[in-house]
Amino acid sequence: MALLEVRNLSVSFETASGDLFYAVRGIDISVDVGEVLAIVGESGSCKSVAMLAVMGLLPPVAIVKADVMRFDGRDLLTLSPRQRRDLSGREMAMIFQEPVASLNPCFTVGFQIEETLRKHTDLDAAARHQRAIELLQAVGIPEPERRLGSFPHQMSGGQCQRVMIAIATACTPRLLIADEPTTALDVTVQKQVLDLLLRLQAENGMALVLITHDMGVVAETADRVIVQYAGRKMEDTDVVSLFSAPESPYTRALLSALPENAGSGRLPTVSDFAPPAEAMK
Amino acid sequence: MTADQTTPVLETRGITRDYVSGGMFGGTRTVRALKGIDLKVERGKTLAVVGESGCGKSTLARIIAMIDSPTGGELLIEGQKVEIAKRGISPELRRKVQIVFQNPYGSLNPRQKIGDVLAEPLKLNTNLPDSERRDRAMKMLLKVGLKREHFNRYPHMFSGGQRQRIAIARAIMVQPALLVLDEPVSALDLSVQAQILNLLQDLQDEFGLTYVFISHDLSVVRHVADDVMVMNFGEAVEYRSRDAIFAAPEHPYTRTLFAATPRINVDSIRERVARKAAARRATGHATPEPVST
Amino acid sequence: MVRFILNRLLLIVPTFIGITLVAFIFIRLLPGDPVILMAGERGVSAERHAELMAQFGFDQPLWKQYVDYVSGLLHGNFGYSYSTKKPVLSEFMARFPATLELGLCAIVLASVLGIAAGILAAIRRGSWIDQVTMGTALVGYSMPIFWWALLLIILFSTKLGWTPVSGRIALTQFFPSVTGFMLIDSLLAGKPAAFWSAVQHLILPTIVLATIPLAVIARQTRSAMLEVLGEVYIMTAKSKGLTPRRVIWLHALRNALIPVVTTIGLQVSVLIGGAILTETIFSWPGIGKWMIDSISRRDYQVVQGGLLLIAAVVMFVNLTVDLLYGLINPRVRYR
Amino acid sequence: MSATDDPHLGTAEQEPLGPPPIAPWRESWHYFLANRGAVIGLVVLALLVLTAIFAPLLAPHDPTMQYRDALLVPPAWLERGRPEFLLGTDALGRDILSRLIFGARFSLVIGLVVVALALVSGIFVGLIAGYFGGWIDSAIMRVMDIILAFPSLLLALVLVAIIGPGLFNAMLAIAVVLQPHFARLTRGAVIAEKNREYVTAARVAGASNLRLMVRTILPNCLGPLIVQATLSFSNAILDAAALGFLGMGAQPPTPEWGTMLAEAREFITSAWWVVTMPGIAILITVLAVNLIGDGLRDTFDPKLRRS
Repeated sequence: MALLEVRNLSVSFETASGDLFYAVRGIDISVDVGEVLAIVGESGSCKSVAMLAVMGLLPPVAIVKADVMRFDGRDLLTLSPRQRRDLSGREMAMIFQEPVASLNPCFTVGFQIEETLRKHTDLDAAARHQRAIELLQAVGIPEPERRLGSFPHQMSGGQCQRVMIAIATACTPRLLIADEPTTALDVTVQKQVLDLLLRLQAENGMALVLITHDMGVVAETADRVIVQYAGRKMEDTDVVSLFSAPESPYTRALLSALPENAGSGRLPTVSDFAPPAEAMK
Repeated sequence: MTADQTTPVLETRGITRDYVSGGMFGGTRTVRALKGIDLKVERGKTLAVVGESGCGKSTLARIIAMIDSPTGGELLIEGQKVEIAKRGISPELRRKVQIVFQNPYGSLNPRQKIGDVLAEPLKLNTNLPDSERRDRAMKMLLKVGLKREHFNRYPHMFSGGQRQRIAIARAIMVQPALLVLDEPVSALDLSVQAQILNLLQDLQDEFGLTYVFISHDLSVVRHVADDVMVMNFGEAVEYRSRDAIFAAPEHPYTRTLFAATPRINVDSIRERVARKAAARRATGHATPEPVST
Repeated sequence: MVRFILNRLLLIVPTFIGITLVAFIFIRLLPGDPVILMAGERGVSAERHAELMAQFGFDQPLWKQYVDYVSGLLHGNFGYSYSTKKPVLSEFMARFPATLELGLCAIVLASVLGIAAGILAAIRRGSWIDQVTMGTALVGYSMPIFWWALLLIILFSTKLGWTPVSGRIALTQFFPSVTGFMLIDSLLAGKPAAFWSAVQHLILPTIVLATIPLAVIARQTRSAMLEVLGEVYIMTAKSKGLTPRRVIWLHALRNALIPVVTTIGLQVSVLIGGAILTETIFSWPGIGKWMIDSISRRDYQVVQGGLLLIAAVVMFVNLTVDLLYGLINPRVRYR
Repeated sequence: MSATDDPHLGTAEQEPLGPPPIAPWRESWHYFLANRGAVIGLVVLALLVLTAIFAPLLAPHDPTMQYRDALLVPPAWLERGRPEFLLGTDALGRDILSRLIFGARFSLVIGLVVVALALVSGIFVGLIAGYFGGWIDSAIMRVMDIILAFPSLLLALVLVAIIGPGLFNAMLAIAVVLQPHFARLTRGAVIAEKNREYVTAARVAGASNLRLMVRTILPNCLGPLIVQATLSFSNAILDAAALGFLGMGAQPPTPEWGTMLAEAREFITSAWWVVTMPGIAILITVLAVNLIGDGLRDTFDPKLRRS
């Protein structure tokens, strides 16, 4: 049985004119234990909306509908808010695109890590502190003991993302959702962060959902890939067939637009396939 | 000015740039953002400058575009020495180098219609009558792939890719010799990125433009560049032809950079997936239990 | 942090010089020369005029007069009142506690109620609570407080007879002045009746004076909260599974308070302006009434000295708020 | 490739969670009209403007005419009220309604003149400070700090004490006091804008300093300035009324609302309407302007608009 199973998910927002705008429409997603799933899409594809719905982080105005939304056998749609809160942070966790903005500027890194532990574990203060040090060590932050007292603005973007990973993995969740975790980072730092995520994923056997726009990141990390376009699923396949034999025309167009696939000639563009991607509103 | 074919369009000799921070209390601190950059770009060629954030590539771009002045060293445009500090810049010199920025949302004046965005450089640099300026602006608009009806619209009505087309059109309105492209496709989606790269290539072929292309993305650099300069901490650690540098990167930093860049290669993906499967079998659990602490 | 404090202190120097210049120039801008102003209606003979000009140093070159003026200030000489002949500084000190007591009550009321209302409106955004709170705040913000004071007097003093119309305390109450605060002194003297009288006298002026700051603080708190609630770190906090209460009252409020503190600091200047009106209407024996009386009495030495002292108080408060801002904002504290 | 036919492939540019684009004037106007409070404020203000313009036609009586047989007549709907004096009369037998109608002229002119003075000088000073920076900026901003160190009403009072009481002097004094707010706001906006890439692009295209300041940067700073202008408009009305109330603004028998209140103070126990009516007029006017100001702020501030 899949760890996370979502069937026929639609998320819509009421627009100013009273119509519904569908951010995602009729999406099925399943994630297995120990799997790395990448959700790929360009801007406007609403690729993170489904996972935000799973985490219950969409704004209250969002209208979420699904036939099934199950995590580890529990029906997320019928859980009380309290039960949802018990799950998130402990069994499923999420990290975001802007590492510095993801951390509260007013609290120390240590406080923010230990807060999760206090919420979800029975550890006492000393044990929490000890665990926080271990976590910072595990995500590769030097001098963890000293760093616990630091504020987010005193750290680099890469370090902040490591801290976020430490917070997210504090209770060894079974599902980690990473929303463009390396987009704001330099390539060398990106590699370190991705390696870290994959290592933790393998060590803890957790499922990892990686939301990204970067085909390179997909190629280096994913087991399975969902391609999303304008709120719809275009393709759901394993990573090898995605790159060797893409089925959907959109995926094919996307891959052919990669500069590395074109040598020095002209690049085929997606507009050859889709309605003008830059159509006027 | 004699800008014959043999004079490089752009040449810098030992360009340095210092930033002084602090003051009042705690003393001043000088940071050298550029540590002596030498480069030379021939007409019609593209030099790509690669590096990570803070390596000084944008500082270099601004100096070449004569927005900031260097602390030391020489900047020559078509063989002519640029001395902002001493003599200021003549309009003629200013016209020769134009720049396109990374952020398509910040580079157009929100209160200016597209037609005016394009006509403004002509108004500032030529004595053409109004109608002629509008004519040329319209022609340029069409050339970069936009439509007649876009002429009187405001920037917010355009997508990122369209804005970048407009920014490029504005830059080449005054027929510059050199175009500095500061991460021109980094903010764009893959599909739009391809369109813009194609456009830049077409324009280069048509007008014989010379490009300095600043980027952090090696796959894009590989696609566009003739020569590549890799920068790290304000230094040019490697500066060679594209083919040479991609065939055999010499400097350790270049190698680190190359190694960190994700590769899309079906064989290596297969290998990775197989490795993972093997590792799982080895540890003996196909569906591992969560490690509890 | 040390550098931050030093920077702030250094910025004060030019401002302070500027303020003394303003005060210095003020008297010289008045029509007629200072001696004639001092003499007022009575007039003065030519010799006496010259004598006085020399005595006060008005015949010196301007820069010399300014230097003398500033050195006088530094020695605590803020001039003498024309009408009472007492030093301006001691008159100021005698009245300052009254204004301070009123101002403190008002700012505390405004901050507590304003922050609470702002938070409530922000977390119930769009609901009737939000609309009523913000509607009320807008009315308060638009209120001509001198009229508001009159209305309250009509209602509570004349019609209902609940509160006294003027003064700080009933004339029948006597106790030694220790701190200058009636609320504290009456308790120190062990006179609950006097304390009650002081409270009754304080209520209306406090409400009047707090009205505009209350509205401003409520509006600022709401918008700061709304902005903070949209930040990514709030998402992080929610994704940790924290309760909404903890997310709002700890994670959001801690950040939203940073701009609110600045706003509260800025209200001090507004408060002193309001004190002029409030004290006039309620015959509150504080700085505001003193200034108004002096202006209408043309007691310009008092106006000059008072202007300077009030500006100094405002600057001192602003400095305190700046430092407090640095203290509660880690991005300033640990750079 | 046949996906073009897929009816569900919308445009890739829709981003419901992203920030909306910066609104141009027309779009702002639509957004403004969607704000109920702002529209109410606008309607009230329009009525007030009409009232001020057509005061001689609307007012039932001459505002300075003293009816000796009708001192302190209560409003018409009360006992002893007289239908010809709808809102009653004051202690000198003048019709309160007529005085209020003429008073609208003063309040609106005060608001306009003060804002015009403060806005123009503030923009000028702030533009120079923000654009050139360095010591020019420091010097200008220190001067603004000095003005701001004095409570505004006190400074206005003292200024009036120097130049003499009266409506015009009061307006000048209030303009001086409000001006630093415009200067600071302009400076901040200019500093934020001047390093934006479109400004650099214009400079690279050859625009002069003056052109950059006035044509390129300034139009993009106008949003917050317009909001500040409306808020200052209401502040000016309040301050002028306060000065009038303290006897330092318009002088009797001018039917300025604050001055009317000052004259009415002694009748606080005997004739409440003399006190109440001018205050209501001030409150309504200020409230209307502030409603407009809030609407404009929501319109121009995309951060608050995101919901």
